[in-house]
Amino acid sequence: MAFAFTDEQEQFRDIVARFLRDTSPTTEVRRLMETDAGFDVEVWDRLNRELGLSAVHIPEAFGGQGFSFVELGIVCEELGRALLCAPYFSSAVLAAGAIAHAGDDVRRADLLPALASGERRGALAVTEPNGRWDAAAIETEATRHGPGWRIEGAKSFVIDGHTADLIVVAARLPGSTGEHGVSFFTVAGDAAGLSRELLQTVDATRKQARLTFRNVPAQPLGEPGSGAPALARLRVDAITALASEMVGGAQRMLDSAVEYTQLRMQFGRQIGSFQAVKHKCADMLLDVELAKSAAYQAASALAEDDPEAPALASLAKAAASDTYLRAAADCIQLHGGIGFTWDNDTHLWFKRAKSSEAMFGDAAYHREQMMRHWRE
Amino acid sequence: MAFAFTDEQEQFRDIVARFLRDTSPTTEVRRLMETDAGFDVEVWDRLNRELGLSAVHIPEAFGGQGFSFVELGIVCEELGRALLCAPYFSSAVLAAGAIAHAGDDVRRADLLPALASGERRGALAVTEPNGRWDAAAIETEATRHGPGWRIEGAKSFVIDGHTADLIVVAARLPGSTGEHGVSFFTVAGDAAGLSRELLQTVDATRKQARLTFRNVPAQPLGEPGSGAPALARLRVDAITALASEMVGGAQRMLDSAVEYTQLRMQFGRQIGSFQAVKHKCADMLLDVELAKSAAYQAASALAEDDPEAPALASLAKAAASDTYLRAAADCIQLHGGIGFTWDNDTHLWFKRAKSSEAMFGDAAYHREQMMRHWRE
Amino acid sequence: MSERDAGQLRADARRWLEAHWDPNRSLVEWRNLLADSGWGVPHWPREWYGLGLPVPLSQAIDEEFAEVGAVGVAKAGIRMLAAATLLEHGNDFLKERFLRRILTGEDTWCQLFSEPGSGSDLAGATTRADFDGRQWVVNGQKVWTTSAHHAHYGLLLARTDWDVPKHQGLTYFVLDMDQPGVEVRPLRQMNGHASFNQVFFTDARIPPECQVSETGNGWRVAMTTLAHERRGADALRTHARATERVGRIYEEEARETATIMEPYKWYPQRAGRVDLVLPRARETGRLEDPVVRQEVAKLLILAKSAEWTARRARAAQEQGRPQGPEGSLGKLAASHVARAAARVHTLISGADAMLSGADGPLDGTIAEILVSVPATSIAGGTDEIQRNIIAERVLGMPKEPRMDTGPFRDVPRNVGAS
Amino acid sequence: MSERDAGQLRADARRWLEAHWDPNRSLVEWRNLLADSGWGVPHWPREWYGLGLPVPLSQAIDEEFAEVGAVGVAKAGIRMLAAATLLEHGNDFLKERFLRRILTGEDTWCQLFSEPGSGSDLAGATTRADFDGRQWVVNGQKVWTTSAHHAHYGLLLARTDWDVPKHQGLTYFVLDMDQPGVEVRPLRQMNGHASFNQVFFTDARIPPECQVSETGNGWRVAMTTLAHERRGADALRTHARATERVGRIYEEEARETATIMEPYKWYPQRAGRVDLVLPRARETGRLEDPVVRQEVAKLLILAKSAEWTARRARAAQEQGRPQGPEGSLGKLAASHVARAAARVHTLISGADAMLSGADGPLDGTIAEILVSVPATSIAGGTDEIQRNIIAERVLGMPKEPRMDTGPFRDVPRNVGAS
Repeated sequence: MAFAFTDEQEQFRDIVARFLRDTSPTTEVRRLMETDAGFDVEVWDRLNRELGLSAVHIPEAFGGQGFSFVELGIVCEELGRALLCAPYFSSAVLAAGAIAHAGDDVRRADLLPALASGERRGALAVTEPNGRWDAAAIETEATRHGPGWRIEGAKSFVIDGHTADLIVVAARLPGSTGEHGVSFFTVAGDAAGLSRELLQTVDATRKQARLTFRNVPAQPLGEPGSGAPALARLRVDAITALASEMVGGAQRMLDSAVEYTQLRMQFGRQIGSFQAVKHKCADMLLDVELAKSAAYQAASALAEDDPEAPALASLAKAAASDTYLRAAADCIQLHGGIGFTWDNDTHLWFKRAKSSEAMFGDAAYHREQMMRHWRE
Repeated sequence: MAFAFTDEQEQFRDIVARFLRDTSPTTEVRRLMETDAGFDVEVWDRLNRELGLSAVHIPEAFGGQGFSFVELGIVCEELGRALLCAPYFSSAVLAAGAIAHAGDDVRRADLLPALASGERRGALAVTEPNGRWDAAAIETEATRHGPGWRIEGAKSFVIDGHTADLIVVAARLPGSTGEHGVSFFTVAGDAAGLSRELLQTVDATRKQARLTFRNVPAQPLGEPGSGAPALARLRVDAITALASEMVGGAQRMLDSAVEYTQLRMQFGRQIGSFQAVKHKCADMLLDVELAKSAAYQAASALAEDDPEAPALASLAKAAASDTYLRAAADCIQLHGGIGFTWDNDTHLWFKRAKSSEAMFGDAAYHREQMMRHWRE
Repeated sequence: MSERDAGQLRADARRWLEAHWDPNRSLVEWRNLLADSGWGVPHWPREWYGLGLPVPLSQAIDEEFAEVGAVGVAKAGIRMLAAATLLEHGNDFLKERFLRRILTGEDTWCQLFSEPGSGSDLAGATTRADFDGRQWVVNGQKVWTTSAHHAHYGLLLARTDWDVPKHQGLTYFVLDMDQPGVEVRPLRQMNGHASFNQVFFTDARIPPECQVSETGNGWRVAMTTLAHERRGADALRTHARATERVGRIYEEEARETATIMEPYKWYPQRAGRVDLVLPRARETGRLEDPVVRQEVAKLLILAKSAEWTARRARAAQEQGRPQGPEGSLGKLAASHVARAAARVHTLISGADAMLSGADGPLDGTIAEILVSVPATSIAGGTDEIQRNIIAERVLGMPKEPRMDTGPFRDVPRNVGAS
Repeated sequence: MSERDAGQLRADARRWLEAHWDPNRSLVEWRNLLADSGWGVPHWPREWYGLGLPVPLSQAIDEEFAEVGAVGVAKAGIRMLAAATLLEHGNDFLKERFLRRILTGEDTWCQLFSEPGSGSDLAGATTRADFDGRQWVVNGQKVWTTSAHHAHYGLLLARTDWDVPKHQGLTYFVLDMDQPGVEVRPLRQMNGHASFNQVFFTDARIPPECQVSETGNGWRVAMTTLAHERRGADALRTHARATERVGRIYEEEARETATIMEPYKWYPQRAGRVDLVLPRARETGRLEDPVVRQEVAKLLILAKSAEWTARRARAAQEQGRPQGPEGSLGKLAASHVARAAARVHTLISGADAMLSGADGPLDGTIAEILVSVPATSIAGGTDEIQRNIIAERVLGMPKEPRMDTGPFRDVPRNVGAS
């Protein structure tokens, strides 16, 4: 598959990029990261009303625009470049993805339109304090309770979990182990028995919460206990979208380094004229282009339901993890002392890079995942 | 332990270095590497008669000079720097070491003096075609035969095995497995039933042979079947001495790169004035100094019977493996096209580096060994 | 040109091939037919053996040739760089004299640019050409010359003026290799192969009519040759296949190809043979080791990403987009891939990595990889030069202050380097 | 001086301490005693609060002090750089006015060298000092100034001549920080700490007698200050201990130390906290993963080799050998160690690496490591500058052509950088 964006896709990218230049300058990022909610309601509304970004990849039947994962990847890449503070990843990618993969058409029709319009915001609660992201690690239990269900347990690392209207929870049936007995349930953000606390995170531009469920009423998504395949597919979506976001951030670090080193003078020269600086930037460019290619390949594999998609997604996440952090660290280095100050913007991306590196499994984890696919 | 060489040791190093400058110019290295024997008998005699290098670390009681492993390390480092083609490593380090560690005083007194004087040359045959270097991997068998013993099996990677007068063989008692039942035996180089063939090696400056034993008469070194501890200790000697040799070679690569880049002009400047070149050399220097420190630490730990010696030896071998290859590759790179030609000397060290990297276990293997010591 | 014309053209080509193609003709006879008819190089001008067609259409014709298995004109080696350069910069005399025998493959060419003293710095050439009133007299030395030992002609860049800045004092010539003043010696590499030559000139002669550029304007012409070098490499690849059919002409072509490809037989090893990594890791059982899996994975991520990046660049070009940075990154990526592959092959091979030739893994192929890979980051421009190019041309970063802008006579340079 | 004299000296010191040392004196009272007696800085000249002893002997005296737990003169912070500089370059007026209160700790000092526009390039300072006929008038900005917010005096490097090459137009002053023309603002770092300050000068005043160097000769004096910076750092370390005994003087000293050490409290995290790696890998169980073991091993090999290399350098010096390259490599090695440590801490922590503060591993210490490590390769000279120094001074490689040798006025520089 020789990947190239269509002209329409490139135009779409430009529209998204322009919107973000207007709505997400770093002054805004800095303002919002100091708030608990961590996003601006008005910008969120515009992003959905004007561009319909939350709907981009959702089937038209459920209020979406019915584009492919390639378009979703474009959105994530631009969001990562601009570091927009908004619940897009948590709601449009994770929550909507879980509902699309796990729910039947009734639940989809019931839940997706509101997420597609951005009118409601969803969050995904899979990972628990153990930090793992696989079905076997889930201990939270879902038990029958008359006609409905109740959730009992603790979730952590829930992106925007403290502000979401709707929580999609992965839980297991009592007595089940491993992949068996795990499936998704939906819980109202303000449900009785649900307590949500904001976590202190390295990356203040993306909020995470710890959720505690005490006998919380929930509705099943799909057949209770048989959601492992949906979770597996959702993981592929998640790391592919994250990889796209990460290469967008890495590109921003490269652009920033190239720009600054041509402004900065030392020893009577632009520091960008020193070979050590030029070669570091050249290496960054190679690094970033390779990681981008991997992210694009993974996104188009998903768009085409390529069976290689899980391997390619892990490949893309591993590449993006190493590349983004290196690019951010190099960008700080090329800024010199100023790059280590709070007032310089570089650390905002550095912290996103560091946090994204560990999110949904680090590079070593995904290299191993990839090799499991290609072992034989 | 804050390691520093004494003035006597520094003087000793100078003497060895001067001898090698005279006797092992690269013209000689190139001449000898094309021969099957791979060394010059006369230089070997002088190295022993004039400097007594084979005797350096052998106890005085057995015809040696009774110095410590630190002095042996100095010799190996200088040999590695000069790339001397001689059976020093095989005879003075490996064979003599095996006899010293495995033999009783009678066998020591019987065998060591001739190796110490260089009059006879020994070789060590432990590794078999499987390439492993641990007791459990040994399949060659030693069986009683009247008053004596007989060896049956195949050894490979035997350094200078095709020219040695005396072969020290590791073999196991019939029916034994793992570490148990393994010990050393000595075999005459010209023994009946022993066939020796020279192997084609990446590094032509150090010859290796495949040895096949068909019912070959042998004399035991120490109690037959209980040589595992001696083998374990010998491995520590071997990798420590090899690490010393490797850092010597790495230093030579750095010196060569620094020298050439100041002679070579491109774009109207010495290429050594380009930051890319300077920084690569600075990184090489750091790399080499760190690896040297590790090698010195390991050698002095052995000299002091420090229980940490095995861990430090593995650390030093791992450091030297990465550093030597990197230094040799960088030296080729800094020479540009000329560095890839046969007539340029750099490849002689590059091939030694590549071969040493794989010898007695690579960097990953020794990092794991090191961590086994430090795990708890 | 429209679809219809393309269809028409394919039809004409098919008709012509039906009429003339015969695998039992001699290679030269057939190629002379191609030259006369214009079907051999349809994108060349009508007056010079072509049909003046746009390149895309000429590809359609190549497909028709492939369809019936018809052999094309001689494409491989330096000869196509010579042809492209002469077509663009040569006068009619030069075109008349050389182009046809380039197409028939009767003449082999070599490129005489690099010198011992000027590798990265091509424009620093010190091989001199002096006009003695009747002809040019050449003295000096070139190096890294592929096929020089059997080449009939050489594309020579020589210094004709020492009192102007270095780029302005060079002149571009065609040199007859078959003369007493030219000595060719093989240049052996660290991997034992001798795929290149050194070429020594001692009062070698060039008649005035074999001067290609105006005096002092050789650098511009050399740029044309270098620009075509990449495409040349591609031609080489496509040329490599299509050699297993029967007929006299195929045998002759196979012999020609074998000669041309000979110097390149270690190039796959130079690139690291990533294709061998997984099979080797499986056969040796090393793939069971999670640490080995990590290293294999790092290599595959690098190699696949590099491949995708190259495809992305091509795809974008095919869509008529301005070439992005991806293009110029390929060579630098290849160095990383090759180095990483050598590392992983060593890790997988264990002690066997010490063995070469018949004793070595895969009959010495692994050893050849290990001692060939260092060339990747040097040949055709070192990684350092590539990084300069990427930083300056792709990222638009400022150039370094230059020390070599004055008259070449005064520029510090290597004395008797080799 | 012989063993005997050393013994005699130790005896004298002990006798003097028996007579005068009393933990219930005030810190300043005691230190004035030390200054009057010369026992506080015995290696200083007799006429300036010392005994004119060679450094080794003064160390013997330090040991006697440690023996009885006697507090020494104020050593930590920039003040010792000030003292060393004034002793070497100051006139008697300056020594008379400042040295005693440096020793007693009554005055705190800061160093006003770095500027927003000149970080790597210290000599490119653009803070100006102009003589108005009566005093020097200072305008401009300094940055990365530790303790400026509570310093009484600053060591100032300012440009007094713009028409000569940059190193020749600087003058070295002592500046009174307590005046309207000096504004100090904290400078917050990406890890949230604010250990440095920015210092703004608006017509700040310096009386002529506070000029330390001759006009235009400030760079030479600054070199002295910088040369003492390493030793200063050592003093800091040794000073850190010896603060857990009872008595008024210890409490006062503890308070003094706390103030001085405050800006440095994140420095251990900046260095990567290699000490935490093995314990963390064990507690989390990650040490069971062979891939994690490889990464931990790589880090430990690097860290231990760097430590041994530093020891080797010191040992060689103690043997009176010329300092080898090992010394200058320490800082570059520290950058590699810190980066590798951050990588391994991330690998070990898994998802927890995303959490900070009370929610983060080790109560936020791991997070602080991850966001502090980037400073290691920048602070006190970037890795790039270190590599230049190593290549030029240790390996003796040629310098790059310089663009800033002309009159400073004409040297391209940052305009209004900050």
